[in-house]
Amino acid sequence: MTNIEKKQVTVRTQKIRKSHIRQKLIFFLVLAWLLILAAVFSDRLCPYDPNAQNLASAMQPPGPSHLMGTDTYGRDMLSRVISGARASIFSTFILVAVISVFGTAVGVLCGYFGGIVDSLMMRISDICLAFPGLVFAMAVAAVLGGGIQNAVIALAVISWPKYSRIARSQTLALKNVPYIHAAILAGDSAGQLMIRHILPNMLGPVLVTAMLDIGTMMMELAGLSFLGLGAQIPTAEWGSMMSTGRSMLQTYPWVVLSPGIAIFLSVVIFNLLGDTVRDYLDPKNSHFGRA
Amino acid sequence: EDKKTFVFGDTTFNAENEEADVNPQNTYAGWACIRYGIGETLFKYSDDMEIEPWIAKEYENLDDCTWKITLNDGVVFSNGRACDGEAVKESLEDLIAHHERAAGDLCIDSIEADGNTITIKTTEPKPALINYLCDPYGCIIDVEAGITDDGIVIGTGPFVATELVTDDHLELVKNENYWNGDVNVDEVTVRTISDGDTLAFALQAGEVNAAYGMAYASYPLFENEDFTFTSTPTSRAFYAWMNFESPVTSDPAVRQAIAMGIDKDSFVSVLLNGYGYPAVGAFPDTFSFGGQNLTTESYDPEGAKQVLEDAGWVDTDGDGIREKDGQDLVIRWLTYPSRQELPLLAESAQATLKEIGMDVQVNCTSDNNTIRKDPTLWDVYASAMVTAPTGDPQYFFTSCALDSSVSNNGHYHSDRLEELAAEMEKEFDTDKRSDLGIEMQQTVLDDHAYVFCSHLKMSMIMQSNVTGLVAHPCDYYELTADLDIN
Amino acid sequence: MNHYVLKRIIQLIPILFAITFLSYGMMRIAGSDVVTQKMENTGTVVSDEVLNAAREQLGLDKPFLTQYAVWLGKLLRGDMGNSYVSGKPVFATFISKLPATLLLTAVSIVMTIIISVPLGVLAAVKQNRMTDYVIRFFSFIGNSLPNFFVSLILMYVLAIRLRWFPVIAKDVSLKSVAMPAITLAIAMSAKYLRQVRATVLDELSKDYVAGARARGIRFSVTLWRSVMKASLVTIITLLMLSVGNLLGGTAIVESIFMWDGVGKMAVDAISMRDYPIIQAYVMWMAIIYVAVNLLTDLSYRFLDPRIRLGGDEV
Amino acid sequence: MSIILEAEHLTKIFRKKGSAPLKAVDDISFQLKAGETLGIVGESGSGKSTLAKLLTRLTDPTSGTLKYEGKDITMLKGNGLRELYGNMQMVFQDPVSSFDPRRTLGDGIGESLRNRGMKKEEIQKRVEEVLEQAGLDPRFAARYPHEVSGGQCQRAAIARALAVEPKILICDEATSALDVTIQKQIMELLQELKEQHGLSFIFICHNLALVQMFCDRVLVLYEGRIVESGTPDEIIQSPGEVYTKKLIESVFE
Amino acid sequence: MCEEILRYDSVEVSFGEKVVVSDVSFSLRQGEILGLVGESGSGKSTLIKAAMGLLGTNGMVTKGDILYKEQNILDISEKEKRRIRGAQIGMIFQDAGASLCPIRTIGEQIYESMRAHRKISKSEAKNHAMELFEKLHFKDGKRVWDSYPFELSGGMNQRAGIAIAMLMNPPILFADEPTSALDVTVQRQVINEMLHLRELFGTSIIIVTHDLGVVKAMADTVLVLKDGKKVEYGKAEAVLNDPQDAYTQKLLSAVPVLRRSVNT
Ligand SMILES: Nc1ncnc2c1ncn2[C@@H]1O[C@H](COP(=O)(O)OP(=O)(O)OP(=O)(O)O)[C@@H](O)[C@H]1O
Ligand SMILES: Nc1ncnc2c1ncn2[C@@H]1O[C@H](COP(=O)(O)OP(=O)(O)OP(=O)(O)O)[C@@H](O)[C@H]1O
Ligand SMILES: [Mg+2]
Ligand SMILES: [Mg+2]
Repeated sequence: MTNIEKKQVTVRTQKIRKSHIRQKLIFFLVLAWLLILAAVFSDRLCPYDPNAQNLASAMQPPGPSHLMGTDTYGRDMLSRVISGARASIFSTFILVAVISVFGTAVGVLCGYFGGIVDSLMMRISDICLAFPGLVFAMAVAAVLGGGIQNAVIALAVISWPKYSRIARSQTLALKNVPYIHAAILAGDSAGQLMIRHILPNMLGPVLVTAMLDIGTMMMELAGLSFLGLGAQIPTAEWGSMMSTGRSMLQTYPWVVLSPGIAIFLSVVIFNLLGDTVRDYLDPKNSHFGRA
Repeated sequence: EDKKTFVFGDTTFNAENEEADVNPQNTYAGWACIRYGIGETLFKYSDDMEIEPWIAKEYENLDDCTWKITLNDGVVFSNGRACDGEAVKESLEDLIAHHERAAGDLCIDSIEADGNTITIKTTEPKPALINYLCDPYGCIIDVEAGITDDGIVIGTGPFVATELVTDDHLELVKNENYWNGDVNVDEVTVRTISDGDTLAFALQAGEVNAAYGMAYASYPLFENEDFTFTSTPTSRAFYAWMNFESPVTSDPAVRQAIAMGIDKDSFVSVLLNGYGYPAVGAFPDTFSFGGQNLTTESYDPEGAKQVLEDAGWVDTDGDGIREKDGQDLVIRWLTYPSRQELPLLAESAQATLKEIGMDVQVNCTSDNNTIRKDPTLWDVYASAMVTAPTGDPQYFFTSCALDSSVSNNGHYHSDRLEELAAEMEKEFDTDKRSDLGIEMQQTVLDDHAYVFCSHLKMSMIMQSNVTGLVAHPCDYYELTADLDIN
Repeated sequence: MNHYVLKRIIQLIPILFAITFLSYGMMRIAGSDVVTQKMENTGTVVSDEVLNAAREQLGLDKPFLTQYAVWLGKLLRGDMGNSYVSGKPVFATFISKLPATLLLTAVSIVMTIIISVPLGVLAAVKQNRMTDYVIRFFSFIGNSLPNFFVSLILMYVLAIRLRWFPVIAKDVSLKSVAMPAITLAIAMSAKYLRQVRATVLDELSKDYVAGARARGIRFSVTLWRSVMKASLVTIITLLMLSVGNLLGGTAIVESIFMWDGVGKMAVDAISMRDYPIIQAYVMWMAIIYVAVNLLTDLSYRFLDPRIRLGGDEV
Repeated sequence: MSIILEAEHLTKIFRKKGSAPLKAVDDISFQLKAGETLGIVGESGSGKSTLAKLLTRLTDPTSGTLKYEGKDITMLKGNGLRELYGNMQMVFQDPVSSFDPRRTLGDGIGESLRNRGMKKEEIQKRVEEVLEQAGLDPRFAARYPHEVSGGQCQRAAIARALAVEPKILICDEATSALDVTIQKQIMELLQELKEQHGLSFIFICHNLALVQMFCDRVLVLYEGRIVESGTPDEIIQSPGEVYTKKLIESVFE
Repeated sequence: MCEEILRYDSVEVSFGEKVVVSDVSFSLRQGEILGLVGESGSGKSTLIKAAMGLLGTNGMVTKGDILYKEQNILDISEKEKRRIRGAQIGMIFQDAGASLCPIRTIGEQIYESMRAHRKISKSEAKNHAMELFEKLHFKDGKRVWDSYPFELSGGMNQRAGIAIAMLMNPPILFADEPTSALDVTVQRQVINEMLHLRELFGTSIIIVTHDLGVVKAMADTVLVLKDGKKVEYGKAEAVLNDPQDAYTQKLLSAVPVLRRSVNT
């Protein structure tokens, strides 16, 4: 039986897609970094002073001297879009950072300790979730007044429960994983356990959610700007630039499209980054060493 | 037979503007009552703001406190009831009983009706009584017919309100009994459209026949033969109040520099697309006591720099902002967003004042009314106010520039102004009042207590087949019997 | 079953209580009140005595908790007070505007489902192929356009250029609801189709899909009969979670399209600081949201036999 | 021989909303003598793992007491518990998931030492020592769990358990996730430890052959209860209970 | 033995660029039971998935042929493959519970599988199933039919899985570790049932396992895999009693044996 004749065998050429997850990850990370760098160094990158008005050259269409045209005040749109990166990206970053850190901390603590505090916090997060997002933010902003900080605070108040939910369910799941038991047997205290083992191992889902949230939060900030509860003049912030420029959609479209494109690009970059991180962390895509 | 239906889109007919309905007894809702042709007042203003007869034919000032008013014959309410002296008396008495401002403005002691004449006695001399009667709250309504829960009243105007949903729409039909000519349009819908862009789209799509209150940036869309504009200057002024308690703006040089550092002409021609008038004083040139009689600083950045330099405000640390005694020249500019011109003004002033070395920090908030009560929180307050709602100069000063003015939050005080105001209080002669008005304006201008930037050019835009819709300087005569669609 | 429903409803009581407290408290922290608010933009000059008298009349001078207790007591009797601005009963106003918003919400949810479920499933099935990339790209566009901007584009294209729909809603009809609903659906679908995709992908990677394949069952049959049914619970949960967002989103869209619903009412009320209206709005929206979620939970019991038959949830 | 671990009437009841309470461990009493190897067998779901978690205090019993060297440890918390873990350690069924995927094996092995305040160099030395004891090259300390094979990982897990020089080692199906060839190697390692260090073992397994080979005494668990106990040979040669018989009959040869 | 119905010819399988199975050839005759043994990751599952076309998007048979009744089943259309799957080659999964949709009843899924291959009414399908359940000594067939997978024990699920695979009466059955997810006590039943099947229908079976006891109990031939390569292939007794390859020897010596005097 062992001596089956070696005969001609069919050879099939591979048409298998390679998944370039790592390369993709690096690519989007670089793009995200560029965006952040642009936000940090926006002052130096602007061809003109973003707040310098020149009413004589208002409403100029895109051209060689103003690549994205000028707005009602004759300010250079390109410069405003670049300097808007700071307000837009930083405020969304801070917002997302605050809610993800706070929400995660609450979720981990609740998931780990359970009990009354857990039920209480979860009820509170239920309540926060129950309030219609933007309207609650509007009301908070109405209470605190306009301004981008207050808009950020308002959104933070209603947005953290998402993270605490994720963190809590992750913690509950992790609590039953053998390595956590092993760590308990190694004599880890609750704090050590949470910081050394639980937090690092749920970073993935939290990070992915945070990446995707950057786009969402940019939209919500834009919504608040539309209601007059966003950035203050003359701060260039993409959402409020779109909102103030919206009347010019038909007459001077570049005024509203320029920040729109900026929002689009950054949302796309962070969404794709989030997706890629998700793929990267997916155990099914075994790119960690041994298969 | 085709019915003529007219749809009017308006951004200002809403509760936020205190026009929740069309009941003249309800705060400012009388504006809607008169604007949309439901009610009429005894007298009205002509295009140059002179008093003209309307429901009333003439008046006689019997003595300081007694006025005799004769009504036109044949005036009827839309329900057919005759609008005689008795009806007017009831309407005014009801008004005084219910309206928050009317009683104080009119100081009516008693009204007597006799056929088509009424005699009004006031508790104190009221030189501007007839002007006050022209205020939209003075719309004569049929009190017997009452006011519906929705705030609908029966007036004498060319249109009759049939349905009203606050902040949404008002349905009107032609008043078949109109006393003052034929009404051309059968049905009118007034749509409240709070978003200016939506309004612009609606006009473009032909869903509204005429529009009031869209964004200036949308105007170019309609500057073609398919649409007609009707515009007129009004006494709504956009101006900045100086805070005399503030360490910065209490300095006359700073105030003067601000006055010289705001580019009113460019503001109007570029940011308002030309739909406005650079202002000199509180009142537009159409008034006899208007800006044509006054002098003040014009835009002069170099001059402003010099003024500041001379007063000791110098930029020593090279950051572009001047300082004096270690204090930066920071101007906290308080304003609010509900008038689209104000943020534009703030942002443009911010830039032009920066050039002369001032750091303007804008606080544009709908909470402005609270903030301005506390003089430590602001330096300049920019607002949009109708300075002469009654066509008379006194109102502006009594409401904001005198020691007794409730709104004088910047605590401006001028001995001269107080004197002139006292004089005005007693003056019945229109010409003399006008002269006093001019002098008082010049006084505040010389003190740089206010910087008047521009006057509103009220504009309505309509499809080119609409006729008879004409903007009026006092902002509240809009729909009339003349309105027609061809 | 009835027992379960009852239990769930009883559990809601503290949440509802907290909602009322927050709705009330939040508005009262505000710096300025309606009385001063009334002066805005009109240039009226009112003396402090008049202001204080007005405040007294509205009960704004009493301590906070007293005001809350009074308010709650009235609330339980179905009286939510009168609008500071219009003076009309809040509850009646709210109820009269609610149907419009519910219609808008319902239509946009239906649209969202129609757009995002098929696309999400398609993207999952064609994972990492061109179709998937194209669908995801469109979802990015949807995700990066602010609501107000989408509204303008739709008005321009659908109303001005194509003249399919009216710019402003004249009545509560399907034709009028189309544009605001599409606006809401665009943003919702963009987010939602990604979630559908993820859920379906997750489900597709389960063993039973391979099992069905090994039994020679057509993939489409497995997809629709098993995968979709199994994903439904997750999909519905996610959809219901986004109802909160949607209800918030209606505010802007309603005021742009002049859709006379509670969202527009809320935007107007917020700009006028009309507390009773804002309170009613925030509170009722929260209650509606909670109720919708309760219904969702209950509906699972019909969708998922594991829950219905009391099997253990892992 | 002295009794090192004693369980008295240990019971664990899981209550779940909507279903009857489940007695996962039902009134279990036994004694473990120093140096003894106690096997626990039973089908899936019979409560073996739950018992292991009770013994290691990873879950709290519903009732019953647990004594270590005569001391009641049923309610031990905090530092007391940490001290106990110096004497009692456990090896888990799935070796790879018993290490934190984000930390090196050396890190995991040294964790208990670090928690005991040992210095860095000492830890490193001890880690290398136990790795060698478990038959692994010391360089494995720098590897991540996914970078080593299942068998190697289980060796590292044993090394981790040994690091604190415990007196009792609880193995919850420590070999059933592994291939037979590797299983054999691990069993040899455990045998060696037993002989050289005099450790006491609780050996949870469902493979009767392994239990027979390795254990001094066996408990047969069924639905949370001990249905039979004795030496492996006694039980295998003449099972007293129907269930035990079934268990033995199912073995293929 | 009867005719050969399945043949693997120098099969090489790759995932991405990684070759996982290389140059494996063997054949299966009617009624034969082939035991596929080897350590974890040696490519056992891959080998049978290759024939079923279940290698996923990144897996592919890069060399060789798999012939079912002289037809090369690698290069046929998806539609034809679908006809073979289930009807010609059945498959039992390691965890049959997981291979069934959790939210549909066993009955629905049985009916669906049968429908995929021929026109049949629900009641006919049910009758068929009941018949088979009876033959397989299922106690409560009706209950199983109406149950959801989660309502059945692991053993019952596994037997239901076997029943579904058998209902189409395929000449070949692949069983990928059909017992390792089960309790020792249930294992025996499942194995007995599979043997029973062969008796009833003459089914050929490939059973993947790492339990040599199972192989001893049921296989006619044994194929030993290591690192994707064939190390030994031959008659079961021959391989198990007299292993030629060092690896097979090691494997056999590692199996713990229960010592007992009386065999029952
Ligand atoms: N945290 C828990 N909550 C509820 N029930 C549980 C929990 N842990 C275990 N059980 C139940 O307790 C019983 C005993 O489970 P246990 O894990 O101890 O069994 P086992 O003998 O270890 O089985 P296996 O051999 O499969 O590991 C099972 O019915 C299980 O479902
Ligand atoms: N979809 C896949 N993508 C990449 N590699 C895979 C995939 N499936 C299996 N492999 C690899 O192919 C090799 C053989 O896997 P296979 O599942 O056939 O092993 P096995 O012998 O069945 O092992 P076990 O006994 O653990 O089931 C392994 O190294 C595995 O990592
Ligand atoms: Mg277990
Ligand atoms: Mg396998």
